[in-house]
Amino acid sequence: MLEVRDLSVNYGHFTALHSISLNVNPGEIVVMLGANGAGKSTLFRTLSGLQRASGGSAKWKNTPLTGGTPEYNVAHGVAQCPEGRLLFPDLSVEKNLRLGAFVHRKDTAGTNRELERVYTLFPDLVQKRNAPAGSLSGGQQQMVAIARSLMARPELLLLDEPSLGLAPMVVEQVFAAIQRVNEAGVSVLLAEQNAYAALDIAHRGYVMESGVLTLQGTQQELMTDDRVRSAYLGV
Amino acid sequence: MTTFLQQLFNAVALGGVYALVALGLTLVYGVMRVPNFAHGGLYMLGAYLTYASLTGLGIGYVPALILAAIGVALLAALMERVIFYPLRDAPHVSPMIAAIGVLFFLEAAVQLIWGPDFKQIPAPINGIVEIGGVIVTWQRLIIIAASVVVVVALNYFLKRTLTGATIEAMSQNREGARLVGINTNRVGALTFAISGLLAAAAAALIAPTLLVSPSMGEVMNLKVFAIIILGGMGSVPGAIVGAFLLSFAETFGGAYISLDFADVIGFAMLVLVLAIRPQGLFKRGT
Amino acid sequence: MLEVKNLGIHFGGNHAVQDVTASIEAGKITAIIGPNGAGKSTFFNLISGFYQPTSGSIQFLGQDITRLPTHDVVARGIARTFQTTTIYRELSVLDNAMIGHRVRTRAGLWDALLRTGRERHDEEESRAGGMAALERVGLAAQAGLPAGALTQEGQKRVGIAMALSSDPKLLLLDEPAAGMNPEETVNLMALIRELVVGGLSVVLVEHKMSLVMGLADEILVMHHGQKIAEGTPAQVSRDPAVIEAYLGSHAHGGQMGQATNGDAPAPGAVQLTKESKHA
Amino acid sequence: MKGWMWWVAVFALAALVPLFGPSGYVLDIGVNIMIYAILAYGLNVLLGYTGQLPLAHAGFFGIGAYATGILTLKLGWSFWLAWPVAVAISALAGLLLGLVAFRTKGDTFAIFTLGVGVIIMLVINKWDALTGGNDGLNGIMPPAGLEALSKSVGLKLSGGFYYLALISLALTVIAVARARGSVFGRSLIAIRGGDDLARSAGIDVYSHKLRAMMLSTAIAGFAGGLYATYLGFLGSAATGPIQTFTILLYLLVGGLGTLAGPLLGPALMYTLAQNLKGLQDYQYIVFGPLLVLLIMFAPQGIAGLWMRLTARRTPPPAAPPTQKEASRAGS
Repeated sequence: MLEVRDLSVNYGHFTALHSISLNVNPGEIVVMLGANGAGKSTLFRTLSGLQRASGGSAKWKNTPLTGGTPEYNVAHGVAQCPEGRLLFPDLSVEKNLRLGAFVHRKDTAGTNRELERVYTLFPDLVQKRNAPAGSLSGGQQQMVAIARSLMARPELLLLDEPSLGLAPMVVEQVFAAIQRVNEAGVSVLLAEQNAYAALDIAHRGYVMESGVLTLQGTQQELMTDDRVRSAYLGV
Repeated sequence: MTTFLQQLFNAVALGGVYALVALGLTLVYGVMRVPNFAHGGLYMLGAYLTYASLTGLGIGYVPALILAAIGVALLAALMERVIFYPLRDAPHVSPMIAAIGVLFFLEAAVQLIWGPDFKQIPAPINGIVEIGGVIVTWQRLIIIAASVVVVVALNYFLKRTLTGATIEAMSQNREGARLVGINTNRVGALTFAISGLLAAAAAALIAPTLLVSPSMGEVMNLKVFAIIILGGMGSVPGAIVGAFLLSFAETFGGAYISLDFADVIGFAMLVLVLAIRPQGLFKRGT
Repeated sequence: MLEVKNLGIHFGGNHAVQDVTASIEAGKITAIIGPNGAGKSTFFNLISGFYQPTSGSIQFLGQDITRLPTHDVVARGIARTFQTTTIYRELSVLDNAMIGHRVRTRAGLWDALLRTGRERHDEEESRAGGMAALERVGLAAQAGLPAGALTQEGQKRVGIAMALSSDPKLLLLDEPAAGMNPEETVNLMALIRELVVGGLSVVLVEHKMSLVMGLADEILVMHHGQKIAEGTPAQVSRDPAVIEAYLGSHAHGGQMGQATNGDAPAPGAVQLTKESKHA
Repeated sequence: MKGWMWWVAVFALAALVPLFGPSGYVLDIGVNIMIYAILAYGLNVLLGYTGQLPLAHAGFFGIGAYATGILTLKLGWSFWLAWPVAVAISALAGLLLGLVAFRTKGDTFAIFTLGVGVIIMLVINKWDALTGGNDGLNGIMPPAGLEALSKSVGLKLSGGFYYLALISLALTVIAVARARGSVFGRSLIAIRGGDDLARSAGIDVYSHKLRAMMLSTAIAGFAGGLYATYLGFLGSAATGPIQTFTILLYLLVGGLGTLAGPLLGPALMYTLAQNLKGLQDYQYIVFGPLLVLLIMFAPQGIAGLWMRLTARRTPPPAAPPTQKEASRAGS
């Protein structure tokens, strides 16, 4: 499981994450709620190895996630689907996906199998497989981004703001897809601004405000807690 | 008409060489965002290593070409590690200035080792062929054939292999590349190596048709920069199109306007294009 | 004082800001809020002249400023700061402030070379303008220090002083609290209030809701590049369209009273059919 | 000791040199250093203060030099008239380049200007009728009256040239110092920190860049005119990219964005190059890596190092002089 203990991140003098502790159990979808700028992305970037921690630790099973490089974390079962997708816009969808399996580059057969699997998860992508990723609609690009991170065959998927800039209909599709991914056995830590939609599919959740976790609970508890709303709207 | 065809052959051969040199430069720019002013130095060194392999080691033209290409590739990768990598977060003028330092060092070093005089590299196959009334030297045909082969091979590498895809991926989204587990440091060094390889191969190809001198890199440097700006910095198809645009402008401008001003025409074209379209002909989306 | 009519811009096919009509009143603090990717920053860049709109118009104090270059917009009395603390760290605090006063001076290269009366006068005035701005943000005592030696909060204030020394009527603050710790944020709020009491009008883009709700007189809410609501903090925070924009709706029908799936779309709610990639 | 007193002392000392009857060789080195220094001051206006890397600088040096040569030789103008006209022509050429080049930024600006630099050199090299082409321009006369003036105070012509260069250098330093210390100059420093920041501070970036370019190229042309009359002959080689890069090296060694750097760099590097006689042709074996090491480890050059050292030795200053800015362009 993912165990984060007293994790802190400072940018110079500014404390973006203040001694965060949380965990994600195998098979869970855990949602990280909070307004923009609360520090969710910093947490995700730290867990994926893009950002160095200033203190504390994060482990997936027995793999430390805070000391190494993104390569190391991906190879050890933790993949991030980043905010803003960060696709390779001029490469075809399929190439984006194959690059997602870069850490398994020696195992072509496995990658091909995985490719078939993500195509069944995201059937819309099949007919777009040869189109440049940048030419797809926002929702489809988000699908490609999720599929790309799945190609690394992660045990834990870090999903940062998958609904960003998407229309409600598409958000629904994306969340349904996340649920399918989870049912296939992948644990998910999801950062979302779209709180209610995220809570619908999550088992548990945390609320982050200004780099501190202020609330945690099960889906039901958070659904009915007014403090979730105030975390977003300030009142 | 014959003159025209003659010029056409010359332009294609020259364009092939320009393309090889420019492709490396544009790849490096795409991946590292470094305008490598030392690139012409690598090209020049490629010519000298070919010369040294031919005369010093007494090996054949093809092995000499390969040896030179490998040598320059290694040097380029080293350059990336030692100079450009440490400068990645410096102000953008810093890597440019460092590259200028490398260019002059290479020039001076070559001059110290091989002397300032022109060197001549004998063509592997002498003589000429006549194709439909047009007389072409074998070397020009070799240049055309070889540059086609290299460009196709490069294209295959970039489009069909996973390692090649990592180069494209990194130039399109650096952070995205890191997140899928690509070691961007290694890709950077690899891209530099490829750029050195292409520059040296181009030099070895064209060397038998001209005189080899320490300053040959400077002019080439300026031309390939003109090419990749024309094509749009970082764009692979842009580099190829730009290379042929320049070679055609030079060859036909030289033939029909003034031989003296052939070089000026190329740069004038650059200035003109940039004045109208500062982002180059092929704008890349990043 | 600032009237925006049907303002829009698209990058390629992507409508980052679409058909926004709004008016910003003098002497108030107006906050522009919205979820990530809502087009706030783009809107901000449009009114400060950084981007040229593809449609609509902007009027400031009755004059059209729609397509003026940034420095002309500043000259008309609209100054801005940046989200990240962008100042000249290697220059002194006073120099930073004086840079902002440039728009009120006219001395050029010849004046510099010949040390004309205008040069001396403008230099004097820049110094006075810079110092006055530093006093407004409480940095007069640090005028001689290199700006980079100040705390993060101090550097933010330098950025604001730079904007103030252009003598603006309207100050645009782009995420002033970004990168600031809670206690610094409180100080900053006090500073912004003081400035407004002193007669300045302020527009700010901000994510930190505690700051926005505690500070703003008026709030303009954007979502998917469009304005979805405006009003006082109390009005806006009760607005169903805003709540939906922020917290989303339930994908499969909601259980919470307020943000139900759209049987009864709120007045002013937009038709969210168009997808927009965030700019 | 205040900043300007250092300068007075340096110039006073330099002015004493010819009085001790040094060899022509020493005076020649002095004149060359001063010409390079003037050129470096011009480059510093754009690169050091405004943060733009123009790689056509030697081209404007060439325009000033050739304009002086052509006006005096072909039109028979007096040097004293031709020189200021040449400066104006260089400034105007700079304006023309800037109008187009400043539509681009960063790398593209550098490479674009490099292309223009090559064009200038090639045109000078190929336009035989005007510039003498490969053969160059020969027989440019010393300034009228300089020899007589020198004799009247007991100096040779070389001494006269030395003083002419010294006065030119002093004028340049004064002009650049005034430009830097002005309302205008502060705006250039603002642009160095980034176009967007400067724009939002209310600065008309394009127009300031253009004027900086004109000052820079006018100074280059000023050095060029002096060079033409001093050397008496001109070749196109001195107008090309290599020359630009050499000045760039000198400037970096001395200290980018500082007032002393453009003098220190040429003084040190030119003298060094003269003393590495055996290495003359191969000087870049040393200078190339030096350029790399400088940009990597001491991007502020000698003047920057000196400032850092003195800043550390003195107790924390209450109000450091505003001119003490770092050379880095990023903000």
